Formats: sequence, C-alpha cells, structure tokens
Amino acid sequence: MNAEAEVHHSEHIPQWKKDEIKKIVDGVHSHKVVGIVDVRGVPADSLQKMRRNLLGKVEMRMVRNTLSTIAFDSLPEGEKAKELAKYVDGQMLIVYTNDNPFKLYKLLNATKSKRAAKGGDIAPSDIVIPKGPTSFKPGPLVGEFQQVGIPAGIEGGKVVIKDTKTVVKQGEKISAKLAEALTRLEIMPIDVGLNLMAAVEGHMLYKPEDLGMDEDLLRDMFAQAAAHAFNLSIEAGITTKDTIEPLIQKAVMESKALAVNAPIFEKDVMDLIMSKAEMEMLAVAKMVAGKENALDDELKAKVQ
Amino acid sequence: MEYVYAALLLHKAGKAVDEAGVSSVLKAAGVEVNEARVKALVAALEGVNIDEAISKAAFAAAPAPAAA
Amino acid sequence: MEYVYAALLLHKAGKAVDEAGVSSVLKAAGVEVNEARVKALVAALEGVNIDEAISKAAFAAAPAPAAA
Amino acid sequence: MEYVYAALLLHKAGKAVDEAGVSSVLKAAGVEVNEARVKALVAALEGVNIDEAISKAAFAAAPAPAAA
Amino acid sequence: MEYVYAALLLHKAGKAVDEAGVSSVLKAAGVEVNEARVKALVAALEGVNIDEAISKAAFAAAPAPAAA
Amino acid sequence: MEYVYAALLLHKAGKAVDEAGVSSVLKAAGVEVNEARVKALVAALEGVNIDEAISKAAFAAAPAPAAA
Amino acid sequence: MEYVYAALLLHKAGKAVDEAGVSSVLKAAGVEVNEARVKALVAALEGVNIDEAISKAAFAAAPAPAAA
Repeated sequence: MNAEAEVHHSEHIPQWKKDEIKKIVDGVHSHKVVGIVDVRGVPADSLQKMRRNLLGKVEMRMVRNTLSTIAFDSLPEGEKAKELAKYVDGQMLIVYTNDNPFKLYKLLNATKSKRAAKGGDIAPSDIVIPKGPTSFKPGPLVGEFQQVGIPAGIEGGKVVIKDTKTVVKQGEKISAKLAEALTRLEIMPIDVGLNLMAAVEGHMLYKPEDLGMDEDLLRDMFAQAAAHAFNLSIEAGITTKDTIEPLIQKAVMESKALAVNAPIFEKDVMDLIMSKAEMEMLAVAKMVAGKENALDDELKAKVQ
Repeated sequence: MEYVYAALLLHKAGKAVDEAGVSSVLKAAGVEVNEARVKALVAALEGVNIDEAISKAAFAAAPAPAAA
Repeated sequence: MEYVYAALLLHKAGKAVDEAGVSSVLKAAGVEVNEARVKALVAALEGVNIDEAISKAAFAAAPAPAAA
Repeated sequence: MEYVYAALLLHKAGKAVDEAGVSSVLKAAGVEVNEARVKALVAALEGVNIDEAISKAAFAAAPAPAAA
Repeated sequence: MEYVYAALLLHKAGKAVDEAGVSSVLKAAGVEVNEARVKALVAALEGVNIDEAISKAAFAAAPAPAAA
Repeated sequence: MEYVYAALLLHKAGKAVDEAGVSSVLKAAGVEVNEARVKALVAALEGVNIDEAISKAAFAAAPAPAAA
Repeated sequence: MEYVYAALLLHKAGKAVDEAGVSSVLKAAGVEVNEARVKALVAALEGVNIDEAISKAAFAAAPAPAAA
C-alpha cells in the first residue's frame, strides 16, 4: 500500500516499473528472508547456472537498482527490510528464501569459486607468493616478476621464488602487470560467486559477518563440551551409564598406582613393583657404568 | 559455550536441536538469549554431525574400548 | 549425561547448580526428570571446583611416564 | 570416588553391589551416605561386567588429548 | 586389592587411613580381615603422599603402543 | 621400596626370599623392620617368578615409550 | 647386581651409601663381598643424584601384559 502511495507520488513512473516495484514489495512480504547479493564479476552464463542450482531454495531476481531502491524505500517505517535500500549498489540482485539467513548464506557461499585476477581487481585478502621453485625456464619472466615485486631468481636452471612475499594487501588494487604475473603463477585470488551483502528476517538484519559460523570450530566446541562433561563426571565421581566403566578404571588405576608407588605388597602388582625396582637399579647402574670396576660384568652388559 | 551445552543437552536427550529448544533451555538456565546466535548455531548444525564431533575428542580421555 | 550438561550450562551461565536449576533446565529440554538423579548430581558436585574439574585430564594416572 | 571404591570393594569381596552393601561400606568408613548417589551408582552398574571393566583399566593409560 | 580399595575409599572420603578404619571398611564389605595385612598396608602408607602416588604413572608404564 | 630391594638382593644371591632373610638384610642396613610388611612381601611373592618379573624391566634401557 | 641393589636399599632406607653399609647388607644376604667392587661402586656413586636417576628411568618402560 505504501508502494502504491509512492507510486502515486511518482506519476511519471510507467506501469511496468510500477509492476516491478510491486513485485519486489510483494516478494519481501511473501518470504521469510530477503537479501541483497553482489554479483560483480559473475559471467551471465554462470549466473544462470547458479540460479538453476538454487531453484526451489532461493529465488533470485535481477532488478534495476533504482527500482530496488524505490521499492525498499517505500516499505513502511519499522519494517526492517527498508534498511536494505542502503545495500543496493553496483551489480546486485535480490534474493528471497523461506529458509533462514544462515542457510541462505551457506547456499550462496557454496556458489563461490576462484578466478584469475584482472587489472583493477580489488584483492579480497592479502595475496602471498610462497617461496619455492617454479616450472619456468629462465628468461625475461624473471625481470617481469621482479618488476611487480616478486622476488624471483634462477636456481638449478629454473625460476624460483626466493622469499615468501605479500604482493598486495587486502583491499588494494591489483595492477594489470601483477595480475598477469599471478596468472602465470596460477594464483587465483578473486572470489567469483554470489556475495550476500545483507539479509533481513523479521526484525533482524544480518550482515555476512553475523552469518559465517565456522563448522570446524563448532565441531571442536562440541568435542570440548563433551570432554568437559566427561572430565567433570570422572572428577566428581558422577556415576551414570556413560561414566561408570571409566570410573571403575580410574579407581583401579589409582589403586594400582598407589600399590606400586607406596609400595603395598599385593599379588596383583608384585610384578610391577619388582620390575619398577629393577628399572630403578638399572637406571642407577647406568649412571656409573663408565666407572672402573663399579659394576659386575653381567650388569655392565645390561646397561651398555 | 552455553549454547553448545544447551545443544548437547537436547541432543543427548534425544530431542531436536532447534531454535525453540535451544532458546527454552537457555532461558531455563537464566541465560539472556541472543536470537541470532541461536539461529546461527542451529543453522550450522545442519552441517555438523554431533555424535561424530563428540566421539572424536570427548571420550578420547577414556579408555577406548570402555567408551565404545 | 544430560544431567551433567544441565549442570555445566548452569555453571557457565553463572548460576548455582542446585536441584531446582537442574530440574528446570532438564524440563525445558523436554526431559522427564528423575529427581533422585538430580539429587545425586547435585550431591556429587558439592565441594567440587567445576572449572578445575572440567579442564583436568580425566585419566591423570595415565601416561606422562617420562615426567613421573 | 568413594562410592566407586565401595562398589569395587564389594565386588572383590564377592558380594552383590547393592544399595544396602554400598551404604554399609560407606558408613563403616565414616562417610555420611547420600542415598541418591548410592542409587545412581547401583543403577549405573546394572548390566555392567565389572571384571571386564577392571581388566580394561590396564590399557586405559591412553592420554587424554581432548582434556588437555 | 581389597585392602588398597579400602585405603583409597577412606582417603577419598577425607578420613585417616588407619588400622581401625581399614578393618571396619573391610568387615562391612564382608571381607575376613587379616590383621597383619592391615598393619602392613598402614605401614606402607606411612609418609606416603597418597594423592601424589595415585596420580603418578601407575603401571610402571603402559607401553605406548598397547595403549594406542 | 627397601623391602623390595632386600628381596631382589636375596634372590640374586641365590637365597630364599623368606621372612628371616628379608629381616636380616634390612636390619643390616639399619632399617627398623616392620614385621607385617615383611610378611606381606613374602606372601605376595609366593608363586611369583621374580626372574620373569624383572626381565620385563629390560626395556627400561630404552626411554622411547616414555617420550611417546 | 647385588651391589647396586644393596646401594639402593640403603638409599631408599635413607641411609648413607658407604662401604660399611653396602658390605654389611651384602653379607646379611649371604653374598661373599668383593671389597674392591664395594669401594669402586661407592666412589662411582659419589656425586650421582640417585633420586633423579631413578625418576628418569622408573617409568620408562613397562610390561604391557604385566599391567593387565
């Protein structure tokens, strides 16, 4: 309705644009989640493929930025998706889904791949050239590498990188010459894919940094939590089906340790006690093995 | 870590580890629930096999056969 | 183990690990609470430094032979 | 841990590890017996082959990386 | 091992490991008490730091590969 | 451990490891002998193949497993 | 190895490891004493930190099956 109001104030907007705007507003209202995706650098055919792959899970709509902005702006005050207008920029599209924003982020992330850099690309992270050999034969390449700051040299008839070096920092522009060198080195620094810039679900706006949960880290945390519970159970003697056997084993080990270390002469541990004594004796014998006549021949043979 | 404990509790109890469950367990423990974190946890669990994760480390402390 | 997770959750949340707390956390998880188990848990944890206990290797008696 | 030792002691002595037995051993040691813990112990031992568990202790020396 | 179990039970319960204590624990477990063994046990533990002793590698070392 | 060394000494010297022998070796070392421990030692060694037990210590020379 | 056993016996008993001590312990065990060896051993042990030597090696290795 607000869209209509907006449209009403903009008499010069042709009907097809009004329809587009209404579609966006309807899309926002008919899905749990709406997001803005940056598709810069994604070739049209790849985009088509991604759209097909996401069919049924994520709906992707390519809309003119101006119309997107008008549509988001037209949303009523207090509607969180209104804020998405701020993220409309560059080559973008709108995505809708009924999954949650985390799932959306994961799905979109899965579309990403790496490509070679072109002059003018912005480094998405520090680009580091690792030290080591290359497959190139000596030639003008060495000079070209050096020109863009790559510490190249020649060793054993091959071009080598003499030191690990960061050639571009995150956020810096990659020059055409450097891009060429990186391509030769088969370094593909540029992310291609659907970059979620922001997503709104209900009253919450999520940015990518809110959405990226590291699954490995989560696995570690679960392992840690389980270890905590286990350790606490054993320390506090909490007897459950899960812990009773380890508790028995702990008790038995403690008993044996006490019997051996005290020592307490119990049949179960006599062999351990005797071998412990023997080991101690051998250890001491070893200390004096080099001294003239300190040990008999049998013992000397054992410790040398 | 509270969120992970809550998830493990639900999991061990044979319940679904969903937003409602995690939130209500946390609330019962007096934790002020951060909805985004709950959502993030539940979403991330789609790709995590909890039993596998805990079997890796948790009971490594125990004698292997006993823990089995 | 649910009971232990409930205790850990309360502890991490800075709450007392008492019968009422453990019970309400378990209930929130949909667990049918066994009062005797709750009592046993709380009793076992009495006087235990939980932070210390959770980080202790469960089988201290085990290896470290070289260090011995 | 005293509860576990009481159970082991009874078992070694060839007695049944039941609530009455555990309680009386603990009492003899001057321990104020917590009934819930005794119950939990006996319940946890149901179906457990204690001799087998004991024999596994020999190999229980594996270090606890997770706990570390 | 009953005697050692009895000693550790007392120790874990925070009680002194003396002849009277060990004897009464053993009796409560239905063990026919051998006084000389009780005396030997108590004598062996004199001056021993039990907590330290039990946390030391018990088995003159579980062989690494077997434990793996 | 002095009791164990006394036993090992007697054994190596080809003497019987009995109460009289252990006591007199200990006395010669100036040790105040505890009869109960001597009895316990001799009793515990009954049926134990000492040569076999100490031959296991041969591995001691190699500190490899300890480092593991 | 009787000589080293005797030395360790004295050391563990908290006595000085000197010629008189080693000789009398050996004699009590029925060993015919070689005085030169006693002298050599006592001299060799001078400056050796026996406790350190023992603690390094004590748990270096152990019989897997024995522990079972």
